Amino acid sequence: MHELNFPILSLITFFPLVGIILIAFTEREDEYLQKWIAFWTTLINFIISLPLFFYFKDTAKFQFVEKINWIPSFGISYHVGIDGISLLLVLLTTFLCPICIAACWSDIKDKVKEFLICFLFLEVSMIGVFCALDMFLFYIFWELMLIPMFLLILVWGAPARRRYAAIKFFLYTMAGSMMMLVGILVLYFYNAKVTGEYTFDLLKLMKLDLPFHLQYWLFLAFGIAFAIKVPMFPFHTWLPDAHTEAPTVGSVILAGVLLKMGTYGFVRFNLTLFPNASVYFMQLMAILAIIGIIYGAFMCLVQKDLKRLIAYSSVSHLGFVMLGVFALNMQGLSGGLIQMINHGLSTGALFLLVGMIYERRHTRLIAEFGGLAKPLPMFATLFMIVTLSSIGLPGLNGFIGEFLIMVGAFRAKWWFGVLAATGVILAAWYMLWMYQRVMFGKVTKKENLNIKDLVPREISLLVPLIVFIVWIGVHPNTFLSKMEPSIKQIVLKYEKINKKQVDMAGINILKIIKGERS
Amino acid sequence: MIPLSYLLMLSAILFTIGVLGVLFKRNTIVIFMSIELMLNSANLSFVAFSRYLGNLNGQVYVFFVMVVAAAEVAIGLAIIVNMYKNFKSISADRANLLKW
Amino acid sequence: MISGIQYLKDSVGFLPFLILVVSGLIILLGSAETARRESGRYGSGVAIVGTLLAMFSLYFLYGLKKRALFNDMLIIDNFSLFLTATILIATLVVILISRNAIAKDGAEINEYYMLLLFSSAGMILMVQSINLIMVFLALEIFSLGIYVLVGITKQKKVSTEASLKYLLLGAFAAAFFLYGLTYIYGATGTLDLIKIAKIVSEGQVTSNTYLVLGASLVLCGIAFKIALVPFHMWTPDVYEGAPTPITAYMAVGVKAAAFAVFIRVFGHALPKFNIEWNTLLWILAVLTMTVGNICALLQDSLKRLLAYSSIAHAGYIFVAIVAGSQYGYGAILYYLLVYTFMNLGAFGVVVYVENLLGQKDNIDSFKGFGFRRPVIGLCMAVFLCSLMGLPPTGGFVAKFAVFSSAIKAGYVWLVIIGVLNSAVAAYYYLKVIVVMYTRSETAVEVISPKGSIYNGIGLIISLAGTLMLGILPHKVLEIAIKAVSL
Amino acid sequence: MKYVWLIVFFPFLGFLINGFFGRHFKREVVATIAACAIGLAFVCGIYTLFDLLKLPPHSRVVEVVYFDWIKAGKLSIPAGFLIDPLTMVMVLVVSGVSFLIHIYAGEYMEEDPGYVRFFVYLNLFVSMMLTLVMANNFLLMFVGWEGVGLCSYLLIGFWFEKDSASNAGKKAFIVNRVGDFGFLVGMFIIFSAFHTLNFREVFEKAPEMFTVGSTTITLATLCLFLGATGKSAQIPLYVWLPDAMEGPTPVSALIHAATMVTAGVYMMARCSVLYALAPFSLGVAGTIGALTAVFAASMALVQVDMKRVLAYSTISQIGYMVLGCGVGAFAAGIFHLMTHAFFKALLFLGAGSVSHALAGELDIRKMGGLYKKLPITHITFLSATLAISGIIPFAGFFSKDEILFETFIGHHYILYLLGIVGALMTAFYMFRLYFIAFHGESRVDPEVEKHIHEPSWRMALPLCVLGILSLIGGWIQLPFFHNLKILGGFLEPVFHHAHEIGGMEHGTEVGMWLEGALMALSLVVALMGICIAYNFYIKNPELPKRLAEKFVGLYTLLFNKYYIDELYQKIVVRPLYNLSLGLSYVVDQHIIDAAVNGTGKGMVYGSSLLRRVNTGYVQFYGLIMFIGAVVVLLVNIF
Repeated sequence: MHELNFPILSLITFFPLVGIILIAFTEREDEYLQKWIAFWTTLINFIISLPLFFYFKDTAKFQFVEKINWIPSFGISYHVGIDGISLLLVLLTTFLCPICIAACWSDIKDKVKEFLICFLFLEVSMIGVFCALDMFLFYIFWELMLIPMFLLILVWGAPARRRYAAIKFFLYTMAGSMMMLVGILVLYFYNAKVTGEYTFDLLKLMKLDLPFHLQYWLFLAFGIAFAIKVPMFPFHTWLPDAHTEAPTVGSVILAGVLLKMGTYGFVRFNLTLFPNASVYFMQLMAILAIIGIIYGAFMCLVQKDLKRLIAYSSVSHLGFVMLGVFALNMQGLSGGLIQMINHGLSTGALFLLVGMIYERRHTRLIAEFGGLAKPLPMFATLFMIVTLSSIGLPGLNGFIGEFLIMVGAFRAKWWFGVLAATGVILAAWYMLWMYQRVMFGKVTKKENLNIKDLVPREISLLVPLIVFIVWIGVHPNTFLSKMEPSIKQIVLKYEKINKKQVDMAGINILKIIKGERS
Repeated sequence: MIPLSYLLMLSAILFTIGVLGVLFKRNTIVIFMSIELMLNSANLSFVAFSRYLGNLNGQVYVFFVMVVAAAEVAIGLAIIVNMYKNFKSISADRANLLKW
Repeated sequence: MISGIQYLKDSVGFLPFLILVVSGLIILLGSAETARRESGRYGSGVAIVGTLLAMFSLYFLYGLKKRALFNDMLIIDNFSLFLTATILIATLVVILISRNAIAKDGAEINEYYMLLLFSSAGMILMVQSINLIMVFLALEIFSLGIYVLVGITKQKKVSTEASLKYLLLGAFAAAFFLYGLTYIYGATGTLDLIKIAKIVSEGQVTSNTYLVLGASLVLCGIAFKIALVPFHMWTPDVYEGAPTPITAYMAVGVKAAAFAVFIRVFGHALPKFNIEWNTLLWILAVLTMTVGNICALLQDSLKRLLAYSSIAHAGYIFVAIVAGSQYGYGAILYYLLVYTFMNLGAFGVVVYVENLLGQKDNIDSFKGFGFRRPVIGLCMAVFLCSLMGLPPTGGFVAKFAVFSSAIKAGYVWLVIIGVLNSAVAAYYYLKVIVVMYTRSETAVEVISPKGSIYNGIGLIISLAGTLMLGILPHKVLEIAIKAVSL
Repeated sequence: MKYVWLIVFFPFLGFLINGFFGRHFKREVVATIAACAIGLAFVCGIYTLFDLLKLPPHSRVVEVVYFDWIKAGKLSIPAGFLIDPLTMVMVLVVSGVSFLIHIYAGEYMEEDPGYVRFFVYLNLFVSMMLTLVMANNFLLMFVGWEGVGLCSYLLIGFWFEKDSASNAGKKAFIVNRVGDFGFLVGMFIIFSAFHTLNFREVFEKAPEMFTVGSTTITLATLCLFLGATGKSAQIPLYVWLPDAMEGPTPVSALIHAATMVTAGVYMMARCSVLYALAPFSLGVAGTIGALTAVFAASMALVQVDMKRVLAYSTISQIGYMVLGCGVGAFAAGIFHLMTHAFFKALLFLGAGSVSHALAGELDIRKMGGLYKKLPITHITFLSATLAISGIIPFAGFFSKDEILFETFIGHHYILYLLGIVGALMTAFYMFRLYFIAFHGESRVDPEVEKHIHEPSWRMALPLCVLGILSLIGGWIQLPFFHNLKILGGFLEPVFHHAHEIGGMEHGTEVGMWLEGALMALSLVVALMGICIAYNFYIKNPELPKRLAEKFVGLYTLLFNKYYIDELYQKIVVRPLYNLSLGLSYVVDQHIIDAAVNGTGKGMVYGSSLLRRVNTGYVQFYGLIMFIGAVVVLLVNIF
């Protein structure tokens, strides 16, 4: 299979801009035209991105690479490329976007134009984040994503607390990423000091091996940004608010893609740049992840608001992802990566479904529903499938991810695996209970009696998701095989590292922090 | 001849008086005069230094400063008059609309 | 002793200054004719032409090898040219956004532009001068102009009050500055920065105490102009009271000029202090950032908010001063340029809104603005993002450059405080965006529905600048860094 | 044998067809499609069996691998099927019984609005069950394992408008999940020990890598056993099964009697090698099994709901199977599994046809004297009852007796005793049920009484077939004559590893007389039970009441099933829920989020203080500046 010899990644990244321009020139009134434009833009973008998958060679090195000098005086270049880790995430993004547009068809009523522009802009930044191989570029896309998402929540969110949610989301993320900026700069100048070359190029920075104390701090600096984004346990409170207030599409894209930026960041930067620190922090991160899994599940049990519940379930699921990533072995990492995709699909679908009943009933309170399975058989079926996928039923995608993660975790430390497995029980509990309260029993509220079942549009935008949910469940190798080489490369790094020494170094650092300078 | 330090001391004292005037007098005119005082104390030390160092630059600078001072007074008085028009008073602490 | 020919030669380098002054005088003389007095069309017209000419004249000076003028009073080098350009851009935009903003306040409209030109001339003089007494003179020239400009709306109490405060404190600070000069003179026997640098480096100072004394007082004097905490107290009041375009002008121009002097004095003439006083400067920077941001959080008046934000920005810039190094100073120049664009842009929108709703700079008057005027709302959003330091705007690159210079010099903690500050700052900028994009239930009464074309042009210029410097910063950045090598 | 995938595929096909297009078909068509799907599976099963029999006994293990399912580093899981005698037995039992039940359900569910849905689920269930028994590795087995769990969840909650039903469904799934947790952990242990999950590889490596009683294997097997207790409703996880009776009766017959609930036993048999390596686990299994047998039986004594009685009896019967595996008599366990599938399915179907006749009535106190009105049902029910009570020559007798026999000669005398007691109780409560329902004077309310009717052939046929099976089903494994132990001989190759390791060569060293004596004993016990029942419910029906009043405490205790459900509610469910309430209120809202918002609030407060410094008095500003200047001076000079 020959290399594609045109800048496909840039094309994918910036293609939505075309849509933005077209939409900008349309009359404010004809919203359908705008929606169609947006839809086709995103769909075509997805189609364009498919070759990535087929031309992707199963090797560890970056592919479809483009490199153009941008700010040479700082050694900043426009450098993009993907490997097994980012490939699927890029595809996931391009795949979810048309679905989101289709979903907002009846959801977004006012200011459609601005909405679509915001959204397409968001897509640009998201794809950019996954493609960027230059730290500066990465950071730019990373921050770029803030404003449109902020506006999505602020302008089209649920009136109640959207200001609070939007600002919380923005400031929280920004505070984190600022730390990352510092980290990037330190790394940059350290590299300059050692190699004498001023560059933000990730591939070059990967080559240098940092002294442990530097790794230690940089890990924290990057880690805080990503941990907030994921979100890991203590930093998760922005998520429920953001999810609850955001419009359906916002939630979908937030859960589907934005959260993955955090986990992706961990894999791409922390793991590859600071291996010793990663080993040193492995335990801490894993424990936080496990707390996230169980804690998130507990939170789900007591939520009254569907979206909030799903939001907390994301906390739990991403706990799994983080656990897998920091198992630092083949199974864990592949599980983590595949689970990112799974979570994107299933939670995305869940938010879509919730959005659909929200459109019909204008409430998300579980208490308001009950017995919906009778008036909405189709909805019930799809909802059930997605629910099952998110509680990790074998044969559906969720299971593959969770199983691999737990195996990996178990091999890293047996009790990681065992504790994580309890999450599986809890997941069944809260999800099925939620499903029961919404779907089963007699129809109590009369508003629920005469609500319409899904229309073809809604079904047709859920079906693709479900297709992939099943596909990954039945034949995950299609995707695992793509990411395997890249993961292997990372894992090899870790087989060399001597845990003992790392711990010793860590202890010294702690001494230094305590002020016992030697 | 008088040692430099005396002159500097004198100018310092003048400067301080000026500062105190600025800080504690209420009448803007007086405040303004105190500022002039500060400028003149600077002039004094210029002259003193130029005498001491034996180059004339210092003395030349003094002329610059005088001109500036004059210009400042011109503007200053204009503004003070305008203040009087608006506030019916030239007491510095009457101008207290803008705060926090 | 040099010949008249020499003077003529020199005055080529002096061209921008001369052009501004001359056009100022033209306005003055021309506006004697009463027919021209009412609408500012005449004054602004001349002013715009003058500024453009001045810019054009830079084209000749650029690439001219650097040389001192008027026996070492002034200097033509890339540094001064860069800042001159910055100041001229500022002037131009200010003039543009002043159209029909000032006229309503019954100001002496032509004199307004004249003074504006004179002040700009003063600033240019300041960035060009390499002799401290010239610095003092330039300082006074533009200060005097601005004292009047601040109070130019005579009938308005606030404006008068603002000008009074600025006058008193400004003169006060100037006195400190001058007094400082005397001691530097006493220590070195000259006020020529190049000579001073030489003398100090060779250690031929008569008394180091004098030098320290002088330098400290000079520091205070300049600190006042760039509004470092605790010399910032005047800023919010004056900014709030002054006519909005002038606020913008002060925030941008004065800062540029003052930082130029700071770099010339402490960067090149007396670099040793930059090292000896490191801790002090460090503290000043932190104080300035933090106080500025914290105070801004609760402001309802947008002008006052931007005033505090400008203090905070001074703090960010000062981080680079702490870092020292050519790279840092280059970053400062770049920052100043970007700041000019984004800040003027923001103020331009404020002016626009004021024209729209009468003199209201309260944040609430922005309610739903983003929906009523989508395009200008978007501009505002961009400017605010830039002030926040978000990519892909100039603000980000500038902040990036400044902080990176500090990290390069090893001030990691300073930078961490800086970035945390900018996270805090994000809150109040966001507040504005939030207000802009929340629907207003009550329909706001609009005084003049159409904004002026000039205002529009002003906004376009600043928008273009902000984005251009954010997306393709490369060339300008290099120029800035090169410019610093005096 | 590449074609074996068809066995799983046909039911799945049925699932797909009905699932997608069922809505548009007539009911008969749906039922036919569903039944045919299973039928075809059964036929394929038979065909496979003959293929298998062609091979010499000890090479009757065929593994068919289709594709690489999951691959990540060392973990590589090819999806495929493992065909050996054990599998075949299960396949035939499952497909056979479910075929009959499909026919039965075709009529039974006639009036139900969710007709299509029912058959969709049922087909899915069968395909999943077949996956479970044919899987060639733990993970694929787990797929089936959870798959059947899902179907049972869906079918228990089939009448989802009844809260009790949907609750029961949820309960079943979650309790099973607890078991699956064990299964998962077991798999992790096995994987990290063997770096594979493939049955054959694991079972081949195990004896070489580990000695008998090694910790790893013990732990692994215990975890797996936890899974088994979940699926097969053993102590402590049996609680879901009685509630599962909320589902339609055919479901109870198929899933909660014949097939799914025995999955745990199958799994243990499948892992016989591992269990043989872990005597401790075997001990645990045996004990649990015996205890469950008695415990559940005791609860069955006083239940009045027909299906609930059967449910408890199921639990107790599975207890016997587990006991069988526990004492290392895996073949016996499987044997009982098979016979139990026949007669228990039959019992449920009988109960079904009774309730069908009585317009859904299942409370035995409202029955009586049905034997005249429902002859077929009565006869078949009787044969099943005899079978389960262990009356020679009915199927149940041979299988149960073999288990007890093995238990005895394995020197587990206490367990044996428990088994005997269980047998006694079983005979008693089954005949209690039988007598009350079919004899004595009718207590059916006349309204219903009018149109009691025998069901049509579609329901009758399965009854008869199963009736016959529960008579003759046991004859393929006769005592005494070792050459007539057909089933045992057939299964031997599967278990001989286990036997070698366990060092148990059964039935040889003990004399005929012992075997005979034990048989006699259990027979006597069974008869005794029947007599008591007869005495209580036919001769003098007041006796039970008086006894109940006499031992009122015991009675209520039994009647309320030892309050186990309430206990679980109190010590597990409630606390966890309250814990999460507490967490969300205290930790989430008032610690973490409060910290986040607090930072913001702090800033704002600071600002409200700091801005006050700008008093607006110009001279104050001057003062601040001056002080600043002085400070700068002092700092710099000194």
